[in-house]
Amino acid sequence: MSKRIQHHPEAPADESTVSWRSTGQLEDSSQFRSWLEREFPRGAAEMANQQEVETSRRSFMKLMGASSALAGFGMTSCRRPESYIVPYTKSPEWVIPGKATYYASTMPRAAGAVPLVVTTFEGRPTKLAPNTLHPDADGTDAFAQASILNLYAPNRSKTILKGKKKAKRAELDALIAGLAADSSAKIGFVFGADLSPTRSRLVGELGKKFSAAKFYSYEALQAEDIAGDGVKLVADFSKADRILALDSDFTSTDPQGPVTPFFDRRKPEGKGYTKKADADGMNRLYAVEAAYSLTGGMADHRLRVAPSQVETIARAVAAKLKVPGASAPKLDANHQNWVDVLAKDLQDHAGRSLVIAGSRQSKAVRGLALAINRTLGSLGAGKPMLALQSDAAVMGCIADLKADIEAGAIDTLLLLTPSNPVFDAPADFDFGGLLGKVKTSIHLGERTDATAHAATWHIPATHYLESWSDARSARGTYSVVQPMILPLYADCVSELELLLALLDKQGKLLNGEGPEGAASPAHDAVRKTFGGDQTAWKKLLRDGFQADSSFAAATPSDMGLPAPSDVKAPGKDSLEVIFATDASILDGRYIDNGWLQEAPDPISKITWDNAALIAPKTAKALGIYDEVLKLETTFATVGPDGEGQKRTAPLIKLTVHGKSLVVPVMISFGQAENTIIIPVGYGQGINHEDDLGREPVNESHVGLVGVNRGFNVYPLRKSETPYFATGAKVELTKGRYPVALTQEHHAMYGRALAREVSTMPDARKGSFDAQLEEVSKQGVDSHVPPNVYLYKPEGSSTWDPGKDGKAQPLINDPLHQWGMAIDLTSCMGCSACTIACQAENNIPIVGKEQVAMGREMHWIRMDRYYAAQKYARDDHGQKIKDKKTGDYKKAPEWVQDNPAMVPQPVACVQCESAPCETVCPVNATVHTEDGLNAMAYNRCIGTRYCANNCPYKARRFNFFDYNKRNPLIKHNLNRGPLGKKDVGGPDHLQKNPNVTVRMRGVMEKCTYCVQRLKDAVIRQKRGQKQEALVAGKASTDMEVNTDTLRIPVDSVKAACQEACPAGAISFGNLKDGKKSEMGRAKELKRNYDLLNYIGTRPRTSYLARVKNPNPEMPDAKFIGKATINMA
Amino acid sequence: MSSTSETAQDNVSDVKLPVLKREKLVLEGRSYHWITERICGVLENRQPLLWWMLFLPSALIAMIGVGGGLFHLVSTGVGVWGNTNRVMWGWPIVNFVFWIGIGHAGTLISAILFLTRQNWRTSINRAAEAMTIFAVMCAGIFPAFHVGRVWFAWFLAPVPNANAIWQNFKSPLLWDVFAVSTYFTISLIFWYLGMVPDLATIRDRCKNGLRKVLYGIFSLGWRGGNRQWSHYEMAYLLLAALSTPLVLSVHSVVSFDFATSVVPGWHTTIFPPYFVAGAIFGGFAMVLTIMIPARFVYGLQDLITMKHIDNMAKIILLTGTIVGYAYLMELFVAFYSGALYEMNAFKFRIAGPYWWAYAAMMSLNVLSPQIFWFKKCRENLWVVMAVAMCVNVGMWFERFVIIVTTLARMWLPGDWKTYSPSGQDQLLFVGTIGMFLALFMLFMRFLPCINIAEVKWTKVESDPHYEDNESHADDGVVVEEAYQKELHDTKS
Amino acid sequence: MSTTRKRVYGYLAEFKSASALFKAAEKVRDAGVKKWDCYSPYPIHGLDGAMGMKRSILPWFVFFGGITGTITAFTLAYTTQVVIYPTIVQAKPSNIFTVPAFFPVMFELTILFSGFTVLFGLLALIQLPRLNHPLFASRQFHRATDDAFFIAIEARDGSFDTQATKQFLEEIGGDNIELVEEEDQG
Amino acid sequence: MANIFPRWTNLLPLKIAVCIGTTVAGIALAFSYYATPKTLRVGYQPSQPIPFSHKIHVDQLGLDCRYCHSFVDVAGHSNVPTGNTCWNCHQHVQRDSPKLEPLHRSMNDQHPHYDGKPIEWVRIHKSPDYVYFNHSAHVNRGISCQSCHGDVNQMEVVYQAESHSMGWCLDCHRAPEKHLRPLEEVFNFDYGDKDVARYVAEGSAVKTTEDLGKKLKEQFKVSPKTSCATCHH
Repeated sequence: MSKRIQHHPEAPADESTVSWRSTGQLEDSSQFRSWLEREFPRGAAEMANQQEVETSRRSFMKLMGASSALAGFGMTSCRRPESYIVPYTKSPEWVIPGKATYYASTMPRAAGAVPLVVTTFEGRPTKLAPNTLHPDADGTDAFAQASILNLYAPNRSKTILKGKKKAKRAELDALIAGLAADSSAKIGFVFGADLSPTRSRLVGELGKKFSAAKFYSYEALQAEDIAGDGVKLVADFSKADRILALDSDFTSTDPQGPVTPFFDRRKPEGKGYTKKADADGMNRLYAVEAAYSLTGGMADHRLRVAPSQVETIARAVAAKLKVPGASAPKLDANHQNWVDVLAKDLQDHAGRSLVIAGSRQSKAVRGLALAINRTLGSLGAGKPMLALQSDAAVMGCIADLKADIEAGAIDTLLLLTPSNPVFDAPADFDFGGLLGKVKTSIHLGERTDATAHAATWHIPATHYLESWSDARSARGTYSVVQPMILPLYADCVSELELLLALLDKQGKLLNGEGPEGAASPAHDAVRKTFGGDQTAWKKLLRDGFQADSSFAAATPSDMGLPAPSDVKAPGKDSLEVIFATDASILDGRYIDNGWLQEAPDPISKITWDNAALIAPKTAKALGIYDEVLKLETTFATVGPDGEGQKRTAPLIKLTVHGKSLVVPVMISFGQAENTIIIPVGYGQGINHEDDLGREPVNESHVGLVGVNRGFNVYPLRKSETPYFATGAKVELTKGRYPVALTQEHHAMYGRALAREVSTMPDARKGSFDAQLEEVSKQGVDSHVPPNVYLYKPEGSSTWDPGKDGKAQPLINDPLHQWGMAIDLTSCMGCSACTIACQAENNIPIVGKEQVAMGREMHWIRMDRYYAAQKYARDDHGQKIKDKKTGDYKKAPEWVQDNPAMVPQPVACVQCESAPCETVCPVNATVHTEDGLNAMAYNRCIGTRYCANNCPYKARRFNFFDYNKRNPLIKHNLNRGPLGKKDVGGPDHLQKNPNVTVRMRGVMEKCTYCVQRLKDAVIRQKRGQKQEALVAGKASTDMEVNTDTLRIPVDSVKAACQEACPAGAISFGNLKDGKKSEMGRAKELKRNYDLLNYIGTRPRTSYLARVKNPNPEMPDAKFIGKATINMA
Repeated sequence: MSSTSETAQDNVSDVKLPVLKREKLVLEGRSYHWITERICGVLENRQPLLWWMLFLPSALIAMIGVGGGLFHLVSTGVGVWGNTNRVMWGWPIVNFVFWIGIGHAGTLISAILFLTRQNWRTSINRAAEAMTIFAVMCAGIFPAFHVGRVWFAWFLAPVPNANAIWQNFKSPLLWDVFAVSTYFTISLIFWYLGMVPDLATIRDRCKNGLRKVLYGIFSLGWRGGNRQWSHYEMAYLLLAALSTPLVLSVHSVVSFDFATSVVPGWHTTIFPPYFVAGAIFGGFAMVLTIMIPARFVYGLQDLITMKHIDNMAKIILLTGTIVGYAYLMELFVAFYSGALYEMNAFKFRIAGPYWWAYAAMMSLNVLSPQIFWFKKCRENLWVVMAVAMCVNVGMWFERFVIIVTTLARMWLPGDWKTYSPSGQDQLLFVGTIGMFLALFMLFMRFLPCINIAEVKWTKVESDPHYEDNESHADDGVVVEEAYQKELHDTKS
Repeated sequence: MSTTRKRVYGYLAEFKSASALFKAAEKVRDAGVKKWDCYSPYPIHGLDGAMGMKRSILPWFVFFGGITGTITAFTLAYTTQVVIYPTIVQAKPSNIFTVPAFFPVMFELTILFSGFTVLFGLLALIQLPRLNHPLFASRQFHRATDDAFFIAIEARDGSFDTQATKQFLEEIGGDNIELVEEEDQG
Repeated sequence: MANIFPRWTNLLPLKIAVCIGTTVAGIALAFSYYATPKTLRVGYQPSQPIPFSHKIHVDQLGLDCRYCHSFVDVAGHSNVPTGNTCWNCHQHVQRDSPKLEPLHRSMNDQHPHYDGKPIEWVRIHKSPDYVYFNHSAHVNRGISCQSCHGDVNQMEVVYQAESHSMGWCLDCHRAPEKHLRPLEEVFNFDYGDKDVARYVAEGSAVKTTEDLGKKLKEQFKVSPKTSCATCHH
């Protein structure tokens, strides 16, 4: 666990502790005021005036521990306006003004809860980090990082609605009391797919109390269980040497178990870079998929097939491995070859090889995968695939719900699922209509989405950071969800509170805080579920989880192999469509989350929208483009869709199952021919400002972030095959749709930027070791002379001699010299770092138009390159010249069409010899003594010269006042002072108080989370005094040495590093040398500096990506070659 | 010294040396008074309708474009322009370099031609200097308002402050601040000092009280005594001597903004001379663009003669060829460097997303002036005017190519993104053109557009020994005079 | 204007051309007159010699002005960059080796200071601005900025004599000889 | 022709130049004196809702700074005492003093005007939002409260004693020895040369606080930074 959370209070949360209490600025709404009053019944901070509540970064201080509010410009002093310091009246325990407190909590999720450490300032949660103590600790992906923004979302549901109209609390109380009183009520509950032991317990009690109660579980993108009731199949990647992913994006959108061990096994030097580089320790990933996923990008061998053909491949593998009952299908020679080699590799590593089927794949495929694992002996405890018995209550599915409603078995339906069934249930369920058949439907949710509108009642739900609950992580570890803050809005109710109200004799609904400051009833319920003594409970609250509480092993039921379903391969006139989980908004539930919307899709790089993706050749065949679009053009010309703000995508009319949808289409490389992939969840609400001028519809379902975003794909889905459709037709329409991409060019253009090597010997470059040796000499670096510095970085011995008479280094802090290494071997390009950075550093969102222009503010730009192998090579690795035509012989088409995907996160690399610094006329960006390229926002006048001179283009300019002017209102930014101001909104409560909120006209960029570094260094300095106190000596007798002042090795983490589920980022003090993970990483041969050629001497270096191909595979000699032949 | 003094020496030493044919700079043997009348007439007579037709719209455009544009910019943010995180400098800096380039011909004509005794400068130097001043004013708007927080632009001035922080003297941009402001100041002094005797001439012709007072104040009480002329001539010489390296330095420093960076396509040693040549090139084109119409409107054909135009056309040809050489040399250096980034930068310039800008630059700047190899073309004012316009546009494209195409395709393909200007960009540029024209119109209206005193001085009879040599009339002069007259007659 | 007295400023004589002026000037110089001047619409080269004037000392002023500029710039840059607040910028040291980076500013300030010295030095040497001058009261002097050449011999000159000077001017070829009087406001 | 300008105008340009020169110089001088934090901030002494006297509490009663500003050595922020800190004593001591009326309103629920609202102290020392100042980093390394806040122990009413401008910060960051003290003396407002002897061996050359500061600078390895990110991030 990181050092940052070492200051856990010993007993952070007593039942009635007030340490999560917080205040914040107030949004000028009555709900917010009432929250404030409840939070501070005998008022602590009184909010005086809105002016000071603007986004000033330390406004929290002004409001709390020593809060001040600008009370008008009273002339009591003619020198400056008077401002006030307003302390608490009664100081809450554990709150030290200006100091962060860290709590363990958990984010409940269907695929397993995410253990978290929450940073709070005066009780105001601002940042989430993974709880690394947790056995299922897995980093935090973009969704987890961004979920904190949901808490402060301006359009969060705040009031109880009855029939879409605001209702009084008393009416709701009466409704609940009525329900609770009638134990024969025909009542149905629809839960999400996440697991909560307390909820399971309450469900049992509810079943007892309400004899006619029925329980269902629903999430839009949910896999059916195949291994028996409550039996979960969880992968343990630490045990897997060979992995076959059958259309499974297990590293990001389709989690199948903690994924960090997978990435640890990707590193040839092992986790923490402790060993010598060795290919044997690496796992090998085979992926079979239609369109590129992040997992496919990580794969050593990737086979492009249409989704319907995945089953055929799986069956072929099963047959080859002699899985009982499996018969070999007919495959073309190429595929058969691929399968044969693969099967042999799996067989060779039997017991250590793992087959994973995507949860969106059919039962048949998943059954096949299970059978293969069983045959390989990979199933069971200590094996790569675990079967675990969860304690989830058995519940019905949505089809059962439909049947029950139609049978009249349900009068009252409680919709507690985080999904939005009216919007996202398969079209043939007609869930909206179904809901109309129920007398009373009660929706509990954080958003007033389609379901909230369709239900007779809507209750605003608390965020998980506001409520008591518990959850199970991927392998079932019991984890506690504790509130960091009272609900921001008085009417918010948590799921457990609602269930408890129904169980209450009087049906009394208690939410937020109990009477006289008692804890919420949900707390008592969780406490009861947990049992145990007070010590164990306190330990649970401190650690966030209970050790050794994971699920017991189970035996999955053997359902046998299903009969082969023979689906024909798709063709030009019958395309296959994949309805995919969206990397930004999941199933649509995050549509109102600005950070996620602005984070580019990791594959297509589109922001704020969804688009259909299609392979270049298919696109030509369908007449969408006149030619096959090239990955790389000779002159880097603008493509047919335009570039930047002029970029538009052609609109196609996609017809599936007799329904059609007009949707923009974009080229995606490495996609199977005749397939279309469309992310779901968009198009929830359209208003009159839509780019296409679509009819306004469901405007009120979404907020400013979510309105006019993308195209709704859900109506095309059918319940039988909710994730795929075959026989789709495409027609090109005349229209075009503006799309905002963060990256327009996808090839490296002969520049060895994101470098790759292969564990397999290369014909030209030699063995794995030889290739590693050559990493820093790839590309232009192979023949540049060494850099000669006119100015010696170590200074001059004549003019700056040290005591020893030798030249002193310019960057001269003897204690700390910060550095970072980014390992491309494990980086998959998921954008979690980008969002973690956004949360930590108060980075604003800028809206679609600004992103399209190229003004996004993300400090970490996730570049994603495709590298296609164009030419065939002979045994010496040389291109083969055709004697007749004089052209070089091309690689086979199936190799050319399946390029490698290499991500490369680029933020400021803190060049020691930084070109940006010298050009700043006002000294606003200079180097610090500890090796950071500092950026003084308040000195910056905005000449933007630094950004021009930055080779990495890592600098971002505040072209507008993005923090104060809402960029999402059309044209608002251009209206300047006349535009709508966006200050004092609840989202500003999320701001990190230790980072300046930048105004317009200044440059900003990554500084390695300098606020964290300073905090760590200052905290370390305090130790001096503590030592003196402990020793009982006079401070003047104490010796202060390097160890006193240097922070412990690897004790401070940058936000991006902390979040990274892949452990791709290591950061630390170069002075720690090999003791630090970063120091070890920098020692590796595959460590190289990006654009070393310019001589900037960056502090962030990259570790080349190592691919581990199977030499017997037909494409093996094209793997890991993204940059190796560049010169 | 004028040609006549040379012939005088020939006469004295009694050696017959071949005498270069020199044309008279003032045709038709116009008298001193005629010169005074004609030049002062420009500002004393009622302005022709054309003046109003040019001035009013220009002033309006300037007010909307510069006034309105800047108001919106400052109140709202630099985002109203098209600049992006990829192309941080777009049109504004293109326009800045464009205008500052134009601002070079004035001082160059004045200073360098003065030092090299090119007496033909006298009839164009005043207008060219005015052009310099106005162009630098237009240019200054861009970098000044280009900064994100213009209200903190004073951070650029090295004044002691409570923050105890200073500027970065290693920044080319700071050099630029010093260079451009020095250039503006010195050009203003040069222009004004040169105008003092002429202002006195106008003062002495004024009837109207207020005009007389104003011209009286600005002419500082100039009397034209030789004890003044003597110091004045020395001062003018000194200023010319100071301005010459200054002129070369300013555009060199502007080019340092690019050349000292690490950007491929910018980081080249050829930039300073290439920029200076380009500036002279563009500057002369702008002088021609303005003087050719002015000469017709105000009947100054005898003062701004075909000889002047011919000379300027030749300079355009020369500098255009130098610039063309620089373009080709850039390509060669990029190719010869073997550096991928460098080669790609130029490859993408030529045929990449902005190939049209490169094509425009090449054809307008390099090819179009080649027509001046032909004397016929140098003599045809329509052709000269057309080429001058081409060069004006071409030089704008040159800056566009250097700045925009480079930034849109820099080091990492992942950040490549093209740029397009916003309406505000275009408005402000048009506004500065309006401002430039409006200021120039005001200059024509209120200030002597030709250096009266110096033009008088170029007349052969202005030489104190003229009468001594009357017997030795220079044949060449006569022949040329006849030729010029013939030429003039056929044209008009 | 009752209090106004008239005082003689001197004689103003017109000459028909630059050559005539030049020759006349030589004669005036040879006559040993000290307080006099030639007026012409443009600078006449060689007239300095004809009038017996020395070369202008303005260049010396400018030299020292320029040196001041150089020193100012160097001091400003060096003290702020090296002495007061050295910063680490692109791994460049802050010491004497930084000085090449100061050259552009040193050059510009040299020129700027020189330019100001030229302007103010010139004004000092020719004693302008002086808006009122007795010669402006002359009825013909306004032509001096147009097309006429004058010599004025001042009354302050020791050799001045109302008759003799006028005669002398006539002898050397002056026309339109005029006695210029200055209004002496008491 | 006649002179259009009267004779007195001949000296006018000179006079104008002198006037303008003097005015500009005067404005510059005035600006550089008055428009600086040294003048604008130092001496700011607003009246507080309760006329709290540091002189009485610190100088006469001998309260430690940390009794009220309890987190100053723990957190970046130096907290102002909460209402109950005052009330701890003043519910017993001087309970009926009319000066304590605001405290009663805030803390005493028996009081007729009790409203439970916090006392609004007028802020005196304010650093801009973009400045990150950490109290604990200073007091734990031997910089006294006194160095930045002046002789608070002598203040009946607190005022700003130092300019708190960036230049002022830098002065100390460049030469910390003038302010460095043994950690035991950080909260001692009477610290002076007389105290030095306690911390050095007898006969040592270290006599003054500055000598001791120099010694401590070496010993504590104090090397304050002057690069931007030290205070601005």
